[in-house]
Amino acid sequence: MTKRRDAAIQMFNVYKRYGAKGALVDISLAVYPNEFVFLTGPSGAGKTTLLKLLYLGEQASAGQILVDGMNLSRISRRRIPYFRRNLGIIFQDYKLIASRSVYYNIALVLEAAGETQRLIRKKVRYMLRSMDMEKKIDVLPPSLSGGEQQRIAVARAMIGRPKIILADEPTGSLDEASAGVIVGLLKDFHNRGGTVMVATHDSALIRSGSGRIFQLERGRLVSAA
Amino acid sequence: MTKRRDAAIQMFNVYKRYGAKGALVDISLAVYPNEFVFLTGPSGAGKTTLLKLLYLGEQASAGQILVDGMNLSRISRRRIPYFRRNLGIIFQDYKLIASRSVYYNIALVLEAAGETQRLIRKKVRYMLRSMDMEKKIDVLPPSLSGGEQQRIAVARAMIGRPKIILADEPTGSLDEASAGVIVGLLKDFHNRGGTVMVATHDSALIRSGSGRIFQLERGRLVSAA
Amino acid sequence: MALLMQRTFRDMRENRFLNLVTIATVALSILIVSAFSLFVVNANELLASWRRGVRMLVYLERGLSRNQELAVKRRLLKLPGVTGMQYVSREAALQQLKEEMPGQVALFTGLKENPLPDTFEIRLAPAATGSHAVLVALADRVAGIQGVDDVAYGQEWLGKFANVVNLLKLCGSAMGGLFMLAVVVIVANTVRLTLYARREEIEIMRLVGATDSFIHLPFYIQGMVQGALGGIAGVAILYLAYLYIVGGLGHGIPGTLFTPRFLSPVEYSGIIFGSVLVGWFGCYLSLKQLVRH
Amino acid sequence: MALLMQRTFRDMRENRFLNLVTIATVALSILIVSAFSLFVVNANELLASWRRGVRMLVYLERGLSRNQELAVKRRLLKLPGVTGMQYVSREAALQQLKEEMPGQVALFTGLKENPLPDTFEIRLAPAATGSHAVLVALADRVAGIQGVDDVAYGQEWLGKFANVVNLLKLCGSAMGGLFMLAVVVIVANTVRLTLYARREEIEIMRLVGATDSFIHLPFYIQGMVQGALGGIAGVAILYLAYLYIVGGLGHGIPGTLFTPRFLSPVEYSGIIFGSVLVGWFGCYLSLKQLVRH
Ligand SMILES: Nc1ncnc2c1ncn2[C@@H]1O[C@H](COP(=O)(O)OP(=O)(O)OP(=O)(O)O)[C@@H](O)[C@H]1O
Ligand SMILES: Nc1ncnc2c1ncn2[C@@H]1O[C@H](COP(=O)(O)OP(=O)(O)OP(=O)(O)O)[C@@H](O)[C@H]1O
Ligand SMILES: [Mg+2]
Ligand SMILES: [Mg+2]
Repeated sequence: MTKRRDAAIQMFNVYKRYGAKGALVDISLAVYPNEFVFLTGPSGAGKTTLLKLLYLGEQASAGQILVDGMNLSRISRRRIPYFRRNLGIIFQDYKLIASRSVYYNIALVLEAAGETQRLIRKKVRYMLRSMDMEKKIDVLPPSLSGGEQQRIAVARAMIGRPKIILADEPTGSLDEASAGVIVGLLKDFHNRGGTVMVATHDSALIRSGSGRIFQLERGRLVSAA
Repeated sequence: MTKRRDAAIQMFNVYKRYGAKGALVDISLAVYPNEFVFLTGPSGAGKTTLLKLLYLGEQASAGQILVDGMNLSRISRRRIPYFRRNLGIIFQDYKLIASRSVYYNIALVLEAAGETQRLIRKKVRYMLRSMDMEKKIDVLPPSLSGGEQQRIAVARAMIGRPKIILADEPTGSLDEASAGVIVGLLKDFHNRGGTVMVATHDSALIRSGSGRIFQLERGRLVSAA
Repeated sequence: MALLMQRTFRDMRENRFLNLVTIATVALSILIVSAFSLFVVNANELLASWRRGVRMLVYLERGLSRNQELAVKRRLLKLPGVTGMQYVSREAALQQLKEEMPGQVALFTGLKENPLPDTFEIRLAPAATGSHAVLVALADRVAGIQGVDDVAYGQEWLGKFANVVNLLKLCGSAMGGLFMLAVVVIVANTVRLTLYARREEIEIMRLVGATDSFIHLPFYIQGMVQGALGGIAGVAILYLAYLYIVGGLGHGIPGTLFTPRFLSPVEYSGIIFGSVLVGWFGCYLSLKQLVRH
Repeated sequence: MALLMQRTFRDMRENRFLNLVTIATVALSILIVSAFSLFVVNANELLASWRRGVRMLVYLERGLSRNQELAVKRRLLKLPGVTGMQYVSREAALQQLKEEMPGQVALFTGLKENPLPDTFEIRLAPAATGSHAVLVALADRVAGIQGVDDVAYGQEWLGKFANVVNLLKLCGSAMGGLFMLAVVVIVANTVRLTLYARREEIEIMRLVGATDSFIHLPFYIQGMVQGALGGIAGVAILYLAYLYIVGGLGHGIPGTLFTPRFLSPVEYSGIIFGSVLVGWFGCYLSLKQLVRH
């Protein structure tokens, strides 16, 4: 799992089709370890689809993808969970488990990775405190405000100390101050050596960073600055 | 239903508590017919909660609310559906029916109001075309991108020709161009005499309008410009 | 109305999985109840056919005059439980015996005198054959009539075990009731789970201004259609199983003239109708519960 | 392991509604199956107790010598289905008759000569009483033995209706099997619906790096706990119903010495164990299906 090649994420002539329609067309790109890059483009351009391919939420229709040194078209079903533990994913629609407490939603990642209850409790507390969400620890997600849910989603993505964070619109429901906190956390992660890919159309967010920007338009990569 | 008083929306010393915690504290405000107002404030301030009280998604813990001339604490259960047909609501989490096509999700409003199939088909087509979403008419919402889902939510809110639109973060998942289309549609609605209340922390959106701004902070109204 | 049907079927198509699961559950539940009903119905018929065979033979004393015989007959007809009777003279009885045992004609021709008595064969009301005690009491009263020599009744065992048979019937009905109840709750539970899986959808419809009846009607119709389809499927499966078993039997159960019958149209229509009702009722309970929340 | 249990029970607590519905469905399904088993078990015992009462009486010719009697005995014992026999001399038989009919002593004392024959009373293996044809064939062979005058067998009706009884038993087993199958599918369906209601949750767990076994184990344990609780509840309800009915009966069914028994510990443990298996199996099917999608 650690036979790292040059790039953290690499796509070679990747296509993704839904029925006849091409959601992604001939995408080739490389993101290097410890980069902080943005993926942008109008609504429906294919940002979420691209991220889905990276975490194997979907299979590419054609092309090769390498993530963290693994060739995703060759990975066995059994290895997928272990592969995903190297990723921290912030989903556009949060994907919180509605019937489970905030605590459980975050702890889940660590439980699945087999950590001890004691350690899990400590880490989850610490993470929630850093986001000013400690009071909500026992609440069910549907009772949270949109922004609060988004922060829980971010907390869950970061708690497992992944190598790569894939963030889909991580500040869409947040006011500037809360967004600032999230951006700060992502930058911390980046400073500690992590690789970050943020899909967003929030130009303020993009301006706040300094990384490369991949621009998608109707499924095609139109510029990679 | 048409014994309109002065205000389209009026709140008198309204409180909303969840358990011991006050999500809204002593809110009094008035929005007049054909106004376009913004409700803003940081994440968790109570914007969504305030809108919920207006469409009777929740009952206020104390205080009086008048919407479209109806006293919400006195309305009978049976009348609620008819009351809601005067409102167009854009939910922060879209609330689309995942197992039903885009067409049905929008048509639902008109079917519930008893319009004929012919008319419904025409109206839905027209609305989708105006949002550049006509190709997605038979798709299920989970196959839509975040921004596409949001546009369907907006379409559903507008299709019934309501008197008042309550929009919760209606452009959160949209790039500037698509957001512009939505803002344009809301302004059209306003120009045709409708009342609009938009909850958002998107400062660009607020700057694009010219209406009054209600600012919430931890459940309290801190400024009504 | 057309719109309502259209909405219902669109809905069923779009929630195919939930609908199929529900229909399968209803079908199996109905299969259980109707299989048991079929069993009980046939067991009852079999018993009834045996019971109809219970006749009481009243042997008369020798040398009664015509008048005396008439007196016996009158008194017999007055007894409770006696629905009819037939006079069999000793000559006729002997003749019948000869016909029944053609091999032994020699035996009878050697007889100096006809050894058989004149006989009344009485037919009994079902009530009189339902319990051993009743049958015995009746026989005693018959034996007490002047001019009656002896009393015999065929298939005495049936009378003797009438109590057991009655108990089994009681158990059968109790179990039938139990099964029915269980099946109602099972189907209601299934409907409830499918509505639970769709509670968000219901909430959304409410939020966009749909009235309760607009929301609920398609569910009710769906519940009833599921009940009907499940009921028909259940009865059809039972019918196939019935054909298979009866086909294996050939003509009737060996040793009897009895062929198990299938449920009559009234009976299976009743079951299917019950199934429709249960589908409706499951919906009713679940929607009521959802509304409360 | 402890963590797994903790996860499972937290999970059950947080999805109380789904769990209760499942347990209720399992309980009612088990109630159906176990009620039917109880019915069949007791009907069988009742039949067996009647069958044990079937004895064949072999009337010997008059004036056989001791040796001739022994020869008859040896030949009888060689017949298939004969498990034992008892000699009843004509004197003993007369004595017994006198004791059984104390009112008619005068009748017997007037006899010049003992009219009864010497008798062998044969006990039969259950196989020999199971079908009418077998019984008749046996009686024929017995009657053909030299020195045997006549053959009689009590409760002839049981032999006569053995075919019917066998058919009813066959139907009972077929229905039992049918019910079992139906119940397995019903429970599997219910589990499937609860998993369907939670498919998003399962998908999310997968996306954050949980292995299949991490996700599935709590469901399996839950399925088995639901099976166990449902099974215990079902059997308990049946036991209460049994107590109620037997309490109403007093001592035994009137007319017989037979008291219906409850399922033996082995039987009901088997049913509960089966219920646990069904819970597991329902999970297995549903999870397999979910994974495929
Ligand atoms: N499962 C699917 N089936 C069919 N079409 C899909 C599916 N998922 C996405 N699409 C289509 O592919 C296109 C790209 O979608 P994607 O979600 O990647 O857009 P996006 O760039 O994330 O947009 P947004 O900013 O609105 O979230 C859209 O037109 C969408 O409708
Ligand atoms: N059903 C509920 N039960 C308990 N607490 C709730 C419930 N709904 C909202 N809250 C709490 O009330 C507060 C206000 O929530 P609300 O959703 O109104 O915030 P908001 O202003 O819309 O925030 P955002 O911009 O993040 O959407 C939050 O702290 C939230 O956790
Ligand atoms: Mg997206
Ligand atoms: Mg909100």
